[in-house]
Amino acid sequence: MPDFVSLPDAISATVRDGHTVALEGFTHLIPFAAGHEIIRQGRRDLTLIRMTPDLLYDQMIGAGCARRVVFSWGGNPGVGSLHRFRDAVENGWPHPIEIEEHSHAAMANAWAAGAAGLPFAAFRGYMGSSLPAVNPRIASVTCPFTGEELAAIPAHRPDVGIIHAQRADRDGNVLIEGIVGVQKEAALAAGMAVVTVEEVVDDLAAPSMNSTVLPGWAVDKIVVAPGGSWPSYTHGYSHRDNAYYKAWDEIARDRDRFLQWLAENVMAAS
Amino acid sequence: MPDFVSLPDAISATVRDGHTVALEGFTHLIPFAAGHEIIRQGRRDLTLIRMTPDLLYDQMIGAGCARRVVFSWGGNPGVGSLHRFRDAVENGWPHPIEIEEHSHAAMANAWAAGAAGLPFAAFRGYMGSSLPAVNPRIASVTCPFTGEELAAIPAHRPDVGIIHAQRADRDGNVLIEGIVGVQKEAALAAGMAVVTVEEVVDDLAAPSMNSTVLPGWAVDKIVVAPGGSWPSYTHGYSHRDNAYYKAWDEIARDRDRFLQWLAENVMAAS
Amino acid sequence: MNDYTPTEMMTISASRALSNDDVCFVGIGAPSAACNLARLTHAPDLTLIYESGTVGARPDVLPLSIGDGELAETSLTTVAVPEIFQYWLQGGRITVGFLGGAEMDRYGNLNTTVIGPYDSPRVRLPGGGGAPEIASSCGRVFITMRHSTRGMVDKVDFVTSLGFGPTGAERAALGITTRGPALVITDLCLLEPEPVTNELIVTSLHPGVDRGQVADATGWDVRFASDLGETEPPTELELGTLRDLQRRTDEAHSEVRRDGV
Amino acid sequence: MNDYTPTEMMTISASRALSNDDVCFVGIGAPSAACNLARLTHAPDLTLIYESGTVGARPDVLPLSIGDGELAETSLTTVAVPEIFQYWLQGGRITVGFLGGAEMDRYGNLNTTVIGPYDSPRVRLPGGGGAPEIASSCGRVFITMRHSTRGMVDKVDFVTSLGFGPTGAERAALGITTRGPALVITDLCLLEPEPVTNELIVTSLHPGVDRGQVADATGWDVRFASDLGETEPPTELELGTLRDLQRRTDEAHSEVRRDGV
Repeated sequence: MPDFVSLPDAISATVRDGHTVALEGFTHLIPFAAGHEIIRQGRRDLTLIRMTPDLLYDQMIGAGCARRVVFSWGGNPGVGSLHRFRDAVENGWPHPIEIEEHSHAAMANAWAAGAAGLPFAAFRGYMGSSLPAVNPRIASVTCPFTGEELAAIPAHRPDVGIIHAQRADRDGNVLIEGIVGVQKEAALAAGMAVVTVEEVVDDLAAPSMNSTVLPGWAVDKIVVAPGGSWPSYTHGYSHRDNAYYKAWDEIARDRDRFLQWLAENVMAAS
Repeated sequence: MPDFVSLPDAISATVRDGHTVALEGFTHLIPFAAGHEIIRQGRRDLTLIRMTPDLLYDQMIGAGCARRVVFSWGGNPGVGSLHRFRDAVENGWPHPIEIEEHSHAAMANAWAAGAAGLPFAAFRGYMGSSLPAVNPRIASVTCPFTGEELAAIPAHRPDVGIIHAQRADRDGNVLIEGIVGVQKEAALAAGMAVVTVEEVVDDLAAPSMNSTVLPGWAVDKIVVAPGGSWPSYTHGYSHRDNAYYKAWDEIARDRDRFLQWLAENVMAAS
Repeated sequence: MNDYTPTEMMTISASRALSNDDVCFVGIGAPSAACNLARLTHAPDLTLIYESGTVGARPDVLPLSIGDGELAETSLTTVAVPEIFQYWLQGGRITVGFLGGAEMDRYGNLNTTVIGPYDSPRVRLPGGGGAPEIASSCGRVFITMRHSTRGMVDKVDFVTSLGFGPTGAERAALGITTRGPALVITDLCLLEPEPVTNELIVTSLHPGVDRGQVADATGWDVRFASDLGETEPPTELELGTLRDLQRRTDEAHSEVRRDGV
Repeated sequence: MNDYTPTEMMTISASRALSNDDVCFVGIGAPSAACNLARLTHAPDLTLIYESGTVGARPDVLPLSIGDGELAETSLTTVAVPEIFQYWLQGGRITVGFLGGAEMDRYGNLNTTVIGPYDSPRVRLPGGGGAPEIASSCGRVFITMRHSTRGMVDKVDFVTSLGFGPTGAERAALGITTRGPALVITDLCLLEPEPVTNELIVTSLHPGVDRGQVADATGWDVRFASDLGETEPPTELELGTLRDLQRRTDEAHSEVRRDGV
């Protein structure tokens, strides 16, 4: 059974400088509150894994948490660039970062392989793309039956996997609904799984026998963090704050404006 | 959109002598009615894939449909042997059959690989087992990153995949609930997918956004066959007929008694 | 009816290329508008799959991201992201994939990764996302791009997703059996691959556009089909439906909704 | 209390080996009874996973098959079978796997495949099912078997699932880091691997059983631990709970239920 703890306690007990950390959530259920807590605790030199870095990693990169980013699509969905991410890659501000760049298919397969305890994932991908030439962690394997050459990438096995979900019951079982993304995989592939939830309930009230449920014994920390996915959303609890996503473009374009935003909205919050 | 047809028409349009055919269903949702129709139509030389051959393949093997059986556990669950299967393997009655024997993990991975359009599946398995020595379709691949050697088997890609499900809507979308087994994989891995259902409804009434639904455009034939999984069961519609499973042991032990059962219960039925 | 924008013409042209039986892997922006316009006009049964896992989405407004709640709510089912890429895209079940890019060359190779050298880029673009495998696994690829010399270039700085390859021959040489870029839809014209060479040539000019405009906006010496056609202008139904969709979308996205926060 | 059968003693001994924190991969028959007995007595939070995909099953009666509806209805969730083998078993999340077999040797290697040569077997057994990977992926393996020279053999005809290997050293040589057969529970006694050699030796005799009985029923020259113990007889709670469970099970399975057929 997981520990039910506060957000500061969950992060301080699990995330260390130099760790590989994944805060997943595919547009839906992005654990913003947990990411902001990592910023507040001043973590450094993190390897950050996420398919779509999104605003959350833009903020964490801008705040100086990241040494390396493993990703497949680094934009502000429907809006444009991630300016802090670009500033780090293009200009090394606030410090240079390494990137390990994949495709979505590769990342999704790496998550599934990580959850499955495999060292690598094989898939039909990257054909004719320049990405294998710039990413040494893209290799190949040959099918022993057909001779077909397939792409291979290492499984994701972060030290800590952090996700947001609808709710947990008192045994720490977690329900994930709607766009489930790679959340289950990120939790299972990680050494420690931290889940922030909208609420803790007596009865999980899963709508189906086949609902996506993480058993409590597969989770390390549960944090009650209502609205913890904002400005992303939690299906059944909140809507995506599209205006925030659009407004972010202006805030993130300018270093000073970003730093002011960070001070007022992350560091001064709790 | 799939064709809505009768069971005889669905089978005669898809299953040919010499085909590789999978009738899947993990204890739950075993498509007995469809298998009996294959027996009635007198199909021969089939390669039959199923994780757990169960009574259905015992009946099809005894009736002479099978040339080869690909499987991982050939027993009568909770009861004992599959006597027709054993008689074919041990004594070549009604004719000798080939077997290709795997573990459950291998079969499940081969189904997932087939659904994913991959030529093979890699997994950590068969360690120290004698099975690779007797099955040439068990090979190995080496992880390009860690050097670990993993087991590899060919993906399942049957000509025809047949499953039973709760219901379809009028567009041919199919709902599968409860123990979903490898049904979705078997349908997606197959060249042609045939689904027998308890009923066709106006509204699929899936209990969750994330319910297991096969889109109509991924299905070739839909057959209304209420009770089509009996003596297996259909969650929400029928219960497993455990007494039938127990009674089968006596029927299948004796060739004459089996032939009489076949004549009366399969050939004379429709 | 001539009161429409080049972008509207582009979206409407793209929508026309989709048929009722297509299963379409949809990106954000122009492709999403085109796919939903097709669904709301001539292809009501068109299946839309978003890489977020939503299968058979029928959104009433266009999503801002590929993972908006609207998509899950209106879908036949929503599956995990590994499944979308394994069973549905790699499984070969998608007939049309829509792509775009910051740069495209005459063989439909697309760059969405970097402008300049990879290790010290002048512009760091978002990256590949689903594109590298959409490019090889979908039956056909449709590309939508604004027509400019900045985007339509002689040589892409980086091949994020393969078209026909740097010389037009590499796709076949890699053993890829899907067709690749079958149609490029810009705000000026349509381009299609020339048989044998696979070079994209202009096959239809949008109304009011002339060859010179297209040539000026293309970074290579673009060629025109011998039977060059003119794109049908938008019908009243197409334009009305698209504008209704955009209006509903703008209204929905301008609301600040923080329920439960 | 001495009115109990050897099978009851075996099931109860197996149940005692499970703790509240275990996550147990359950087969049918004796393991299922033992696991559910543990859950109903000293280990209420014991997690049962059946290979049919049911995670956290809490059946009121014992299933006849590993895919009975009772399991899905009482489970925390039911996942697809590929996921059970990929994420849960291979993912290393199972602490205890229960196995049995037609034959077992002194190193816990199990045969559930064939008696006689593979290509022309005297007896064709059901085969491996989940066992080959349960044997290597679970933290520990518990084996339940009826004690007889037919089953406890000097050499198995076929290694379906690995114990410690033919000489006791092969498990480690293969680089397998899970413990393997940690306990064998028969109707006569308990056996555990001897340190270093990994040979299964008798560590506890069930009440009323003597060394001679065990030696006579074992197909190899079985050895006994220097600190050989005696198994605690069943408590009233254990025996009562097990018999209630069996009675409910027998009643449920004797009903012919054909609703909806």
